[in-house]
Amino acid sequence: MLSVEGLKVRYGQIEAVKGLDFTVAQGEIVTLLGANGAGKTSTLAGIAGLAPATGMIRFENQNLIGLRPEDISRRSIALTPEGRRVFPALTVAENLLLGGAMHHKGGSLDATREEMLTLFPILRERYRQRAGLLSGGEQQMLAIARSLMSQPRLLLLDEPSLGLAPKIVDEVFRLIAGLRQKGITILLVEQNAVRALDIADRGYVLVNGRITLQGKGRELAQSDEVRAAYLAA
Amino acid sequence: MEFFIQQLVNAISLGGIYALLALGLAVVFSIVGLINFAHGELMTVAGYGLFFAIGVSLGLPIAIVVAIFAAVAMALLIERVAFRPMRRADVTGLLLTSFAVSVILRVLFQNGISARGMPVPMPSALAGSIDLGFAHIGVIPLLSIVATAVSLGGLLLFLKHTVVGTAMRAAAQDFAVVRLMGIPANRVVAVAFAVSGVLAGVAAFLWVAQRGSVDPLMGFVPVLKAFVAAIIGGLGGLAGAVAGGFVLGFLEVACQAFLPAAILPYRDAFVLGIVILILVLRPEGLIPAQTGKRS
Amino acid sequence: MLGGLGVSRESLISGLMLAAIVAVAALVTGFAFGANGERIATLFLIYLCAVLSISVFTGGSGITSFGHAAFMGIGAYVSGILTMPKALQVSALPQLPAFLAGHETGIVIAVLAVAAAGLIAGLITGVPVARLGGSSASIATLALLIIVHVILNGAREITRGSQTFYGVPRLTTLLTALIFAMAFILIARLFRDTGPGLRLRATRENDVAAQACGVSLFQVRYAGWILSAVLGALAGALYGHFLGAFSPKDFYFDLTFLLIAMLIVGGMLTVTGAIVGTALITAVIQILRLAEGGIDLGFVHIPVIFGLTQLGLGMALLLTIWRRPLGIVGLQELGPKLKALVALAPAETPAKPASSDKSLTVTTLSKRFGGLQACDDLSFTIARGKVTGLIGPNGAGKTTLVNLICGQLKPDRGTVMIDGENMVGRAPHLIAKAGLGRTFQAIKLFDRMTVLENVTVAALTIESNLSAARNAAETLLVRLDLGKEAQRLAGTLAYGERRRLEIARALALKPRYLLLDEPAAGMNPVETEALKSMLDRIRHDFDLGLLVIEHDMHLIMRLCDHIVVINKGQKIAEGAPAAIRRDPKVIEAYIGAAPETEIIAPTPSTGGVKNETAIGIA
Amino acid sequence: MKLRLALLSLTALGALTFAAQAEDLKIGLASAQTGTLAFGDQPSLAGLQLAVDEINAAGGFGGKYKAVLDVKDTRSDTAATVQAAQELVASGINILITPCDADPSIAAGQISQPAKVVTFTFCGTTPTITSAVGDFMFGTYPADNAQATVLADYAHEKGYKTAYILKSPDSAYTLKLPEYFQQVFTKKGGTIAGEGTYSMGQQDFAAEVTKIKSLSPQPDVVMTSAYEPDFPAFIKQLRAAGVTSPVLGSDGIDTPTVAGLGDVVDGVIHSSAGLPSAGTPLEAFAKKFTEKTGKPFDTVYIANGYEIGLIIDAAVKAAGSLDPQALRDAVANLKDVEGVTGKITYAGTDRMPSRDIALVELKGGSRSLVKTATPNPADVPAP
Repeated sequence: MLSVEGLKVRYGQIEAVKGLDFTVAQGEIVTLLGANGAGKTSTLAGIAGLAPATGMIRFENQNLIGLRPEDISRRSIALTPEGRRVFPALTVAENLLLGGAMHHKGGSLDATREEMLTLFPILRERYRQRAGLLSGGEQQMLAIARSLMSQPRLLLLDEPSLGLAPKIVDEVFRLIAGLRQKGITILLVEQNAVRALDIADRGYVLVNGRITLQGKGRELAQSDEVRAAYLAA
Repeated sequence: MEFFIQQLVNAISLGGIYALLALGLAVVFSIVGLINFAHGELMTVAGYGLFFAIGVSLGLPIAIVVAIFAAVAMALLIERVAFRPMRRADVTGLLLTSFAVSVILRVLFQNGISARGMPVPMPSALAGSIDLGFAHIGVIPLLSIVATAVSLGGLLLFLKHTVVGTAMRAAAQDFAVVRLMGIPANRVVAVAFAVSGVLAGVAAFLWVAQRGSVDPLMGFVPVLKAFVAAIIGGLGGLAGAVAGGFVLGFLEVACQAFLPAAILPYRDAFVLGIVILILVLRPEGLIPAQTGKRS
Repeated sequence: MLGGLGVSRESLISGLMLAAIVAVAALVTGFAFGANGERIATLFLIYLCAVLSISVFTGGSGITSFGHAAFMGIGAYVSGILTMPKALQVSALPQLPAFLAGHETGIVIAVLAVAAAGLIAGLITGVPVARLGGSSASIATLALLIIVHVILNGAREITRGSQTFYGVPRLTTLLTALIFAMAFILIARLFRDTGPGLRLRATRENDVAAQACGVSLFQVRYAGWILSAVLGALAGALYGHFLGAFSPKDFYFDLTFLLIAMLIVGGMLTVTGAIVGTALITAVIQILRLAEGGIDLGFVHIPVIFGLTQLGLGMALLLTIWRRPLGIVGLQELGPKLKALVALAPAETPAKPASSDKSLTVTTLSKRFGGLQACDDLSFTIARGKVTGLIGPNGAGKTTLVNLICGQLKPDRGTVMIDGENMVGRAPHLIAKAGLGRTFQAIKLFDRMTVLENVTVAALTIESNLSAARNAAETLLVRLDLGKEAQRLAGTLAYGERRRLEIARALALKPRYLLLDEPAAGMNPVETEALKSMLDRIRHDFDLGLLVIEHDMHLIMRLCDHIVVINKGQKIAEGAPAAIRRDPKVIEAYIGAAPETEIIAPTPSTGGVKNETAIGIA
Repeated sequence: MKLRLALLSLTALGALTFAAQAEDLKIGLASAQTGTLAFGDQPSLAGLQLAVDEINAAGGFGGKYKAVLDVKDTRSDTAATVQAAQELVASGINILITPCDADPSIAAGQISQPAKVVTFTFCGTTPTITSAVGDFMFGTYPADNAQATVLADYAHEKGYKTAYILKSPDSAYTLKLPEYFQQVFTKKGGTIAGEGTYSMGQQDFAAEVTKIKSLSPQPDVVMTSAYEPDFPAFIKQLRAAGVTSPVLGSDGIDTPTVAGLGDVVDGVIHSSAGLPSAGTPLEAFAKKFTEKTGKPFDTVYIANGYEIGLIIDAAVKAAGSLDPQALRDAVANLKDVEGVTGKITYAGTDRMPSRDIALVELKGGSRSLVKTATPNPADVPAP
């Protein structure tokens, strides 16, 4: 579904991603692991069109390089950015509306919104509240729901567990696992390797902008090399 | 008492016009970081629209539509031609760009239309006053208040209840994420300029109804007022712009009406002095803009 | 020799060259083209003075000033009132307050009074401008322009309000304008390379890094603003005595627009740019003026377009901002090319003082942002001569901690002691001066300054004068293998060199502690290895306590004597590298723990969606 | 390199200066073709241009000198006026023409006076304009104190007892003309019911108008010398507030903009240099102007500009040469020059010409003549 070849992402002088090759097949959860600064977020930003990227990003046989973020979104790819980035002064309802505004015709928007409120009951409770008043976990739910409003075929999730209490983290991961059941392909960037590999089909380990290791989720979880990548152990 | 009520009406109507103007600046600033000094020229264009439409006897309602349309068209044109290529410039670069655009437009008006003022006769119904029993109130100030209220209400509805309006509010907080939602950046920016054009058009109608003529330089004074009002309110915040506009209007009318004659020549200095005082107490303005902007 | 005066030989030569070129150009124009040539040359020199006055501040600080026309207005009116013949004053300004009336001073006294007026105006208006910085400061200068205009208009007894103020003696000749212009060129050119000028330019390039080099943003901006206000008032007096009659409108938007266009088109970062821009725009205006009334070229008739000059100015400004934001000249001053430092200044190894009991100690440091406890009761010690590593996963609070230590943030509670002195509450530049150097996660160099200037800015914080600072900087550069690059712009260095330069700059503060924020980020293994050996070396040579924040665990484990691990704002472990690596809490923080409740992939989510196809499968 | 470019440009500039022959009469105009004074300067220039074309075609000024116009736009800005005057004087003009306002005219005159260049202001009317500059400076339009006297006489005749004065200290014209009116009006027995000030370009007259409205009883007449864009704003807001007192204005509102305001200005009476009513020479001129230029004759400033051409022609004829001193003396001694609005005389004046003043009433978008008057010199206040 998604195949990335020789992806480079550069911010000014720093080349954050130095030539990545990886693929994500239809229906998979694939995770990119690695320590801070390894280039995970930059990779997602490159795919979503937020950062200048070179190389090849093929999505359903179309090259995404050079497209604007809005064009990429309309090709059914959604990114839930790191730090959630909900619109704090807008209500939950308005946040959801914007997520799907460009992707629906007629009444299907309402139907999708209803699905989201069913999937995330907490958002129904908070429906008329400003997003800035939500707790971190609620904001993360909202951010994911907002991405799902566009009915993406590929969801890019950036550090969904960051800054959340362990219990909420469980909930978030359970949810991600559930999304795959609904046919959404997921590329997950996560620092919490154990959790990520627990639900992922496959994983890639990034060190310093390059892939150093790849494998099946559970296998990778057992590998000492993952530990080495994080802790140089 | 009547004197007081009349001055109050004056203050509300003047403040309303300033609020529309400041709002026009704030709508664009909140999204692209541009303080558009060419906003005054949008008013001038709208004024010429009125002049030509009334000149061919189109009737006032249609003339107003023509005026607003002219301002919107000009707003979209300068966005496309001048500001879009500069979008990566910083606030100062954009400000300078808008100065240049404003100067160029003025020269074009002077040579393309006329360097002299043009009369814009209004129906005599507008020249009257209404006896409310306790006070005589001019039709134009009343009209200003109504038009301001309608415009502000309309803008509020637009921002709250349309997708693109919601997207504009979101873009003021985090433009990158708005684009991630598949909403085209260019369209949001263009709509922001169009909205500022509508506001300039309405303000221009009220302004011209008051002054009776249009000339190439007429946009300069209102844009300065708008700038001051926007600063008072907190640059970039829409609620702040409205508040700033009314504060400025009230200050000006109060100073004009109540300052002793000896100090009256310093009225503008007085008003700006109070403005500075407000800013000393609240450096971010009365209602600071909320931005969750990230790079 | 000149260094002792705070002036380098190169900048003096450069200034003299520029002044000479301007003098020749102005004199040739002035004498070759008759009375109009003289008028144009004089006007050019006056505009040049005005543009240079803006350039001193704007070129230095990067804050575009829209307010200098106001200073010019102040200068013109002050000098006009003082020098006006008594008889004329009585008829032109009958209501002039007594203390201002009837002085009819000579021009010298008037010039001194103008400088004093500029000084006072600068002192008052500089406070908000220097405090704000950035675009907000620009907007403040715009407000200043409007306010001064309103006051000049309102002060009818003194300025005749918006009516024309006439009767000012026309004293500005080509020669006087030339003398002023040459002085202005020298002042502006030399100021750039003096201590305050260098520091001001550093704030332009990066204000946070400048603070870390011990620069007080407020002080240098304030000083630059005041100097430029004085120059602006003087330029205004020059202009006033050229015109002989003017009104407040003449010191308002049109003049501002003209001067800013000159500055931007030429390039606001250099004195050369100011000169080129002024010359070019003056020439363009004079040519356009000829065409303004319409020209019949025989084969084609250009119609009358009044305002053609304004049109030309606007287009020139737009084109410059669009195509060449740095202006025609860009970064390079005209002047002698500087040579690289070739093995000068013997790199003496400083005696290594014994300092075992000195330390940087953080005690119970806490900071909360809204609902987030970013730093929670953190305590640890960085010993001199040792390397301490600070690690923790994303979002652990490392950046907040660094900002607390360096003074960018104020803690809610706790202390940061450097060798027994509490740093809490001190401004960042004072903490830098007290002995804490730092580098940044995303390298923050003064990109559009030379390598040598980058280090000199920091050295100025502790050295008594510019030449001592320059010597210290040269010595450091040679020691860190950057001697050959000394005259290159920092922005043109390769990545590894940039990292080294940032460290060299921090070392120029002669710090006792050095904080390195992800020094190996973006480096390849070879570069990382070189970095490690350099850090090992400098910590010994300079007797430094190093605090290294880093994600490259290979580097951290091999470099550090001691590691502090934080997560979610709290210290979760501390100790030697080997112990840290085995600590289960660390492993959990980094790699993650198993879920509290088992997740089996196909389990439905908490929401319990009944309909499997609920989320649209496209 | 850029400096070389600048020098090259200047060389080109030198080469282009100027096509005029030594035998030509060079008339330089430091004139406000854009900005707030364009309302007076643009039509004045159109009139002057017509005169120059006609006189050139008929053999030249004084029968022998072809006139060349060099027009510099001053953007209604003092500094630009000064610079334009310097430029023109340096290029060797014989006659300088300055904008339609006293201030820039005085500023420019201070450049031309020492160079002994005869200088006319297009329609600056402040009577002190000539004494502030010197003996080479000439006015052309009826002076403020003369206009004010005719207006006050008219108010007196109409039986107005109380007047409200609106003035602006921003220019001599808007300040002094109402004050002259006040002097004459009170001398003839009227009283001032109140006075207000405004800033030029202030747009909002609500506070001023409210003050007038609150006067009890309402003043018999409101007098102001506000012009564009202030007068239209003021009159609209005054009428909108329900104030019905008659309004007297001065020559600054003799423009199509004010006439085009519609019924709101009906009944406004103002002073002017003349009105093209049926059968007058001015009507014939108006027709000729429209025929030759294709533009409407919409303001008397056109005629005034044309008359400046006639004055120069007469002076050159009398002087017989372009010698500055001779030319100046010739202008100063002109008597009964036959203009299109009437006879113009400089002899015996302080270089502000003596000529007829028309009082004009606005009605239904057009103007009608109330009367033509010459003020009694004894009534005219000293400048």
